[in-house]
Amino acid sequence: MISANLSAIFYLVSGVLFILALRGLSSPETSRQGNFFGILGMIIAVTVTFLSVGNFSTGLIYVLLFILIGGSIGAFIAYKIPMTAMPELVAGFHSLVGLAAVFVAISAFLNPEAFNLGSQGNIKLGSLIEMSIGAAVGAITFSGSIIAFLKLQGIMSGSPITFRGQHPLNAVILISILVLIYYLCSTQSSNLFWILLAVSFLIGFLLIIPIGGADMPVVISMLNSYSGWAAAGIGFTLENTALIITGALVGSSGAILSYIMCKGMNRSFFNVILGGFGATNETSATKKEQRPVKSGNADDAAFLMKNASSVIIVPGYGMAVAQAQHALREMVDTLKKNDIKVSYAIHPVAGRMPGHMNVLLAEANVPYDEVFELEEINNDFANADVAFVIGANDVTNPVAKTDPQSPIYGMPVLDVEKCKSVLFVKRSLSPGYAGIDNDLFYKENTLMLFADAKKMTEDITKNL
Amino acid sequence: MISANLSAIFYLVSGVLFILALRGLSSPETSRQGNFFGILGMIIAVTVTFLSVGNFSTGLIYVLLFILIGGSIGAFIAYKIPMTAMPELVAGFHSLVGLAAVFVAISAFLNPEAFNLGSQGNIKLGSLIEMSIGAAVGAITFSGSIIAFLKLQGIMSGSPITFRGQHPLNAVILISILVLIYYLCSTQSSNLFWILLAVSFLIGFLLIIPIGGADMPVVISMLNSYSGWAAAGIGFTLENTALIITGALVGSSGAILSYIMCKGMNRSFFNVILGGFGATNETSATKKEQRPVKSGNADDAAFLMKNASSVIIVPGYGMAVAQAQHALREMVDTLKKNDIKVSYAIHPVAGRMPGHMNVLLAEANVPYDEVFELEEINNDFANADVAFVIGANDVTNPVAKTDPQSPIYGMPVLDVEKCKSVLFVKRSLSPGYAGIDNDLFYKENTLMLFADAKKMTEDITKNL
Amino acid sequence: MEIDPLIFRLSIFILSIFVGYYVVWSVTPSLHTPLMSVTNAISSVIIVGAIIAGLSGNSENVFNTSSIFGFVAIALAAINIFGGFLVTQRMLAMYKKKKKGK
Amino acid sequence: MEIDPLIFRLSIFILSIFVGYYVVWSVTPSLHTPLMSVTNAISSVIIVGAIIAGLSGNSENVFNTSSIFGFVAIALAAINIFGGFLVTQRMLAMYKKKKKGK
Ligand SMILES: NC(=O)c1ccc[n+]([C@@H]2O[C@H](COP(=O)([O-])OP(=O)(O)OC[C@H]3O[C@@H](n4cnc5c(N)ncnc54)[C@H](OP(=O)(O)O)[C@@H]3O)[C@@H](O)[C@H]2O)c1
Ligand SMILES: NC(=O)c1ccc[n+]([C@@H]2O[C@H](COP(=O)([O-])OP(=O)(O)OC[C@H]3O[C@@H](n4cnc5c(N)ncnc54)[C@H](OP(=O)(O)O)[C@@H]3O)[C@@H](O)[C@H]2O)c1
Repeated sequence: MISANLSAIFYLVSGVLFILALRGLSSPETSRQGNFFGILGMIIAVTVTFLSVGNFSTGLIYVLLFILIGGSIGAFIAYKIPMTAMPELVAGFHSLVGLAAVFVAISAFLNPEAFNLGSQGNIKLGSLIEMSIGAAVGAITFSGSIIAFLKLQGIMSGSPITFRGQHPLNAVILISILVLIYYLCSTQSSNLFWILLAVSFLIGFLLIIPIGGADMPVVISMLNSYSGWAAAGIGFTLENTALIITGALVGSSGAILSYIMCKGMNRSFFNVILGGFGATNETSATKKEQRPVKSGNADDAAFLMKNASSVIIVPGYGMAVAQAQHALREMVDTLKKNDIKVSYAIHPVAGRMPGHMNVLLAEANVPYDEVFELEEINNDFANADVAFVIGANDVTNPVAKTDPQSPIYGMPVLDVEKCKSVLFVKRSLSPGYAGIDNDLFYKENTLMLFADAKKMTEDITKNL
Repeated sequence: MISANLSAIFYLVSGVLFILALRGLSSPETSRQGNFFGILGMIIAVTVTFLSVGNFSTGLIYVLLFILIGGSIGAFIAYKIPMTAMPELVAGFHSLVGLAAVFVAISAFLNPEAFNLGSQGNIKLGSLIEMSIGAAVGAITFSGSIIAFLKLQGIMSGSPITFRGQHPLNAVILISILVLIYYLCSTQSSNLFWILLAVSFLIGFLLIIPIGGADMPVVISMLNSYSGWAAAGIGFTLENTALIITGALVGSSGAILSYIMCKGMNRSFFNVILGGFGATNETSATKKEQRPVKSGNADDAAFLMKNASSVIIVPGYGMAVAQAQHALREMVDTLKKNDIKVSYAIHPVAGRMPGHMNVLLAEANVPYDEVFELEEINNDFANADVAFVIGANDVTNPVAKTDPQSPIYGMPVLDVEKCKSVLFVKRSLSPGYAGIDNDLFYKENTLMLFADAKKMTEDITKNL
Repeated sequence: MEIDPLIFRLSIFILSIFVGYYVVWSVTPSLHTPLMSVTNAISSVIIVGAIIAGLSGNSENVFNTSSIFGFVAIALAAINIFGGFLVTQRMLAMYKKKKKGK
Repeated sequence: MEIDPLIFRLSIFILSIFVGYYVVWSVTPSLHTPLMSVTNAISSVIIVGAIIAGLSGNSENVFNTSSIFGFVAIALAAINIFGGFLVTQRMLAMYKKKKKGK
C-alpha cells in the first residue's frame, strides 16, 4: 500500500499524460505518440489504484478477470468495426461510460466506508451531493447515448418522436431531479437514490427521442461533454486528481465539438436540443418543381475529367453511405497518372460527425496533405476545371449564401459552382440532411451522375 | 479577518483573472478588457491580503502610504515614457520585481512567524528551500535587469564585456550558490543567507555583461521568465495560489518570447546567453569591398512612389531610433490620397523587442488591419511596385536564404528584392544588428536614400 | 489556517477546464473523430472508482452488493478503455503523409 | 490519508504552466510588447507577500527590520503594478482599426 501523497502525485502524472494525449492530436504526426501517452496515463492510474487500496485479497483476481473480459470485448469491437460505423461506436461507448459512472456511484452509496466517505446512511454531505449529481448525469448519458446509438444504427427510426406537452414534461422531470437530489441529501434515504436513478434514465431517454437521427452527432458530443462532467463529479467524490482533470478535459472537448458542429450548420445549440429538426422540413422538400437537369453517365464524366488540368473532390455523407472511399482513391490515382492535379475539399460538417470524411479518406490511404479544409481551398474552385461532388449536397448549396429564409442561411459552403463544370454523384434529386433543394442541380455547368457513389466511381475509373 | 478558505478562493479568482488578462491579448479588440481583468485581479489579491492579515494597526497606514508612493512613481513613469523607450522600461521594471522578491524573502527569513513558516532559526525546511531559491532567482533578476537597463539606455556601453576564464568563473559561482543553499537549509544561519544574496547579485551582473547590447531583448525576456519562477517560488512559500498561477504564467510567457526571438534570429538560446555576439562580427563588417551603389534623394523617391500602384513599407530598428513613425504615417496618408495601396510588413524580430514596430505604428495611429506579419505579406512583394525599407536592414537581407556560412542563415526574411524597386532609408552603408553586409544595397533595382529616417520621410512627403 | 482540500480540487478543476479549452481548440479538424474516441477512452479512467469498489470486499466475502456493481463497472470501463484506445490507434495509423518516393 | 497541500500546489503550478503555454502562444505577435509589460505588472502580485511583511509589526512597534523590508518591497511592487498596467493601457489604447468613415 502506497501513501496518499505518492498516489496523489501519480494521479497528477496520469492527468498530465491525458493532457498530452489530446495535445498530440494537434497534428497527425504527433497523434500516435499522443495516444501512447494516453495509454500510459491509464496504466499508471490503474496501477496506482491497486497499490493504494493495497487489499490484495481474492478480489484482485476478479478485478483482473473483469478487466480481461471487458478488455477483450473492447479490443474485439475496435478491430472489427468498419470506419463508416464510427458515429454509432462513439455513441455506444458513451453509454458505457455513463453506466460505469452510475455503477461506481451506486457502489459508493452502498459502501461509503470503502471510499472513505463516511458510513452508510451517514455519508458526508459534500460527497453525497457530488455523488448524486455524478449518478444523475451518468444515467442521462447512458440512456441518451443508447437512443443515439439505436437511431444511428437504424434500429430505431431516425425521425424525431414528438408529442404534445413534451417540453413541459421534460422541464417538470428535470426540476423533480433537483428536488430528489435535495431530499436525498437531507434524508440519506436509499429509496430516493434509486428513484433518482430511475428518473434520470427516463429523462435521458425523453430528451433524445425528439431529436432527429441526423442531429445525433451534436447529441453525441453533448453527451460526451456530460460524461466528462459526470466523471469530474465522481472525481470530487473520490478526491481523485486524475478524474477531475480528465473530466474537465472531456467536458470541454464535447462542448467545443458540439459548438463547432452547430456553427458549421449555422444553427443554435438550443435549436438542435429542442428537437424536431428534419420533421418540419419534409414539406418544403416535397413541393419542389420539376425543373430540367442535365444528367450523364460514367463515360461523360470520365471525358470531362480526362480533359481537365485540375480536379477538386468534394466528398459528403453519401460517400460514407456507399463506402466509396477506396474506389474514389483509385479513381484519383488514375487521374494523377494522367497528370491531373487533384485535391480534396472537406467542409467542416461534411458527413455526419466532425472529421468524418478525413477518417474515411485516411482509411483509403489518401495522404492528408492532399486534403484541405474549407478556408484553405475555397478560393481554388475558381481556377479548377472540375468539381467532383461525391455524395455531398448541403455543404455545396449556394442557397446558404443567397436566401436569408433558408434554414442553412449563413452556413459557410464550398463554392463548387465557380468551377468550369460540376459533377454531382448521387442517386436521385432528393435533398440531403437539411431537407432543402439544391439549385446547383439545375445549373448550366452541372452534370448529374445518378448512381450509387461507389459504383459510379468504379465505372468512371474504367472509362478513364 | 476572513477565513483561510475564503481567501484561498479569492486568490484563485485573481489567478483566473490574470489568465484572462493574458487571454485578452489574443486580439487588439479584447486586449483592453483583458487589461481590466488584470487590474481587477490585482485589486482582489491586495484586498484579500489585507482582510486575511486582519491586523489593522498603524501598520496599515504605512502600507497604504507606500503603495501610494510607489503607485505615483509608477503612474508618472507610465505617462511620461516615450514609446520608443519600451525596452528600457521593461528592463527597469523587471529589476524592481526581482528586488521586491528579494525583500519579501528577507522579511520572511527575518520574521517567519508573520508568514506562518515556523520561528527564526527554525524555519520549516520546505519553506526555507523555496524561500532561498526565490531570493536567489530574484537577486539574479535584479542585477541582470539593471545591467540590461543600463546597456539599453546607453549609460553603459552596449559592447560585450568579455575576459578570459569568464565562463568557468560563472560556473563556479553558480555551483557555489547551490552549495550555499544546501548549507543554509541545514544550518539556518542568517550569515549564509546574506552571502547567498550577495553572490546571487554578483552572478546576475556577471552573466549579463558579456552579452551585447543588442541581445538585451532576449535577456529581458529570459529575466522576465526568471522573475515569474521567482514569484512562483515565493508563492509556494506563502502558500498563495494567486502567486503560483501568476508565476507560472509569467514564467511561460518570458520563456516563449525568448524562444520566439531566438527562432526569429535563427540563433540558439545558448548562443545568445553565452554572449560575445556583436564583438566577433565586427571584423567581417570592416572587410566589405567598395561596390557601387545607386543613391538618390527625396525627390527621386517621391517620383517613384507617385507612379506606383502599390507600396509596401518595411520598418525596422532605424525607424525607432529616428522616431520616424509619425512622419511615416503622414507620408502614407499622402500616398493613399493619391490612390496608392499601402501596407506595412512587420518581420517578427524587426526592431529590438517583440512587437516593437507594432507599438510604434499604433502610436502613430496606423490602423492595425493595414499591418501584416511576415507570412501574411511575403508573397505580395512580387506584385508590389515599391518596397520602402525604413531603418530596417537584417530583416531584408537575402544572405539568410543563400549563404549557409552567414550567421543569419535560415532566418526567415522579407523578400523585398522581388518588388520592382526597393528604397532603403538609412544613414550610411553600415550594417545592422547582425553586423553583416547587405547585398541588396548594390542591386540594380535598389535606390539608397542616405539620411535620418524622420528627416527623409518628411522630405518625401513634401515632394509628393 | 488549514485550507480545505476541496478548494484545491476546485482550483485544479478550473485550471483543467482552461487547459481543456486550449488543447481541444488546437486539435486539427481532420482529427476530430479520433478526438471523440480518445476522450471516450480517457473518460473511462472512472475505472479507478470501480476498482476501489471491486476490492472493497474481504477475502472471505469477495462479492457483496457494492463490489458486484464495482465489478460490472470495471468490465464496462475496460470495454471503453481498450476499445477506445485501440480504435483511435487504428484510425491514427491511417493518417499518412504523401510518400516521398511518388 | 490526508494529502499534503504541497501536492495540490504542485498540481496547480503544473496546470498553470500548461495554461500559460497556450495562452501566451495565442497572443497575437503585434501585441508582444504589451504582453511584456502586462506580465511585468501581474508578476508584482508578489506585493501580497510584502503586505504581510509590512503588517507584521504591532501597534507600538510598526517598524522592525522585517517590516521595513516589507514596506520597501511594497513601494517597489506598487511602482510596477501602477506603471505596468498603465503603460499597457496606454499602448493598447493606440491599437485601432481603420475608421469605417475613411
Ligand atoms: N459532420 C457533422 O459533424 C454533422 C453533424 C450534424 C449534422 N451534419 C449535417 O450533415 C450534412 C452534411 O452534408 P453533406 O453534404 O455531407 O451530406 P448531405 O447534405 O446530407 O447529402 C448527402 C447526399 O448523399 C447522397 N447519397 C446518400 N447515399 C448515397 C449513395 N449510396 N451514393 C451516392 N449518393 C448518396 C444523398 O442523395 P441521394 O439520396 O439522392 O443519393 C444526399 O443528398 C449537413 O447538412 C450538416 O449540417 C453534419
Ligand atoms: N525584435 C526583436 O525582438 C529583436 C530582439 C533581438 C535582436 N533583434 C535583431 O535586431 C535586428 C532587427 O532588424 P532590423 O532590420 O529591424 O534592424 P537592423 O538590421 O539592426 O538595422 C537597422 C538599420 O537602421 C539604420 N538606422 C539606425 N538609425 C537610423 C536613423 N536614425 N535613421 C535611419 N536609419 C537608421 C541603421 O543603418 P545606418 O546606421 O546606416 O543608419 C541600421 O542598418 C535583427 O537582426 C534581429 O535579429 C531583434
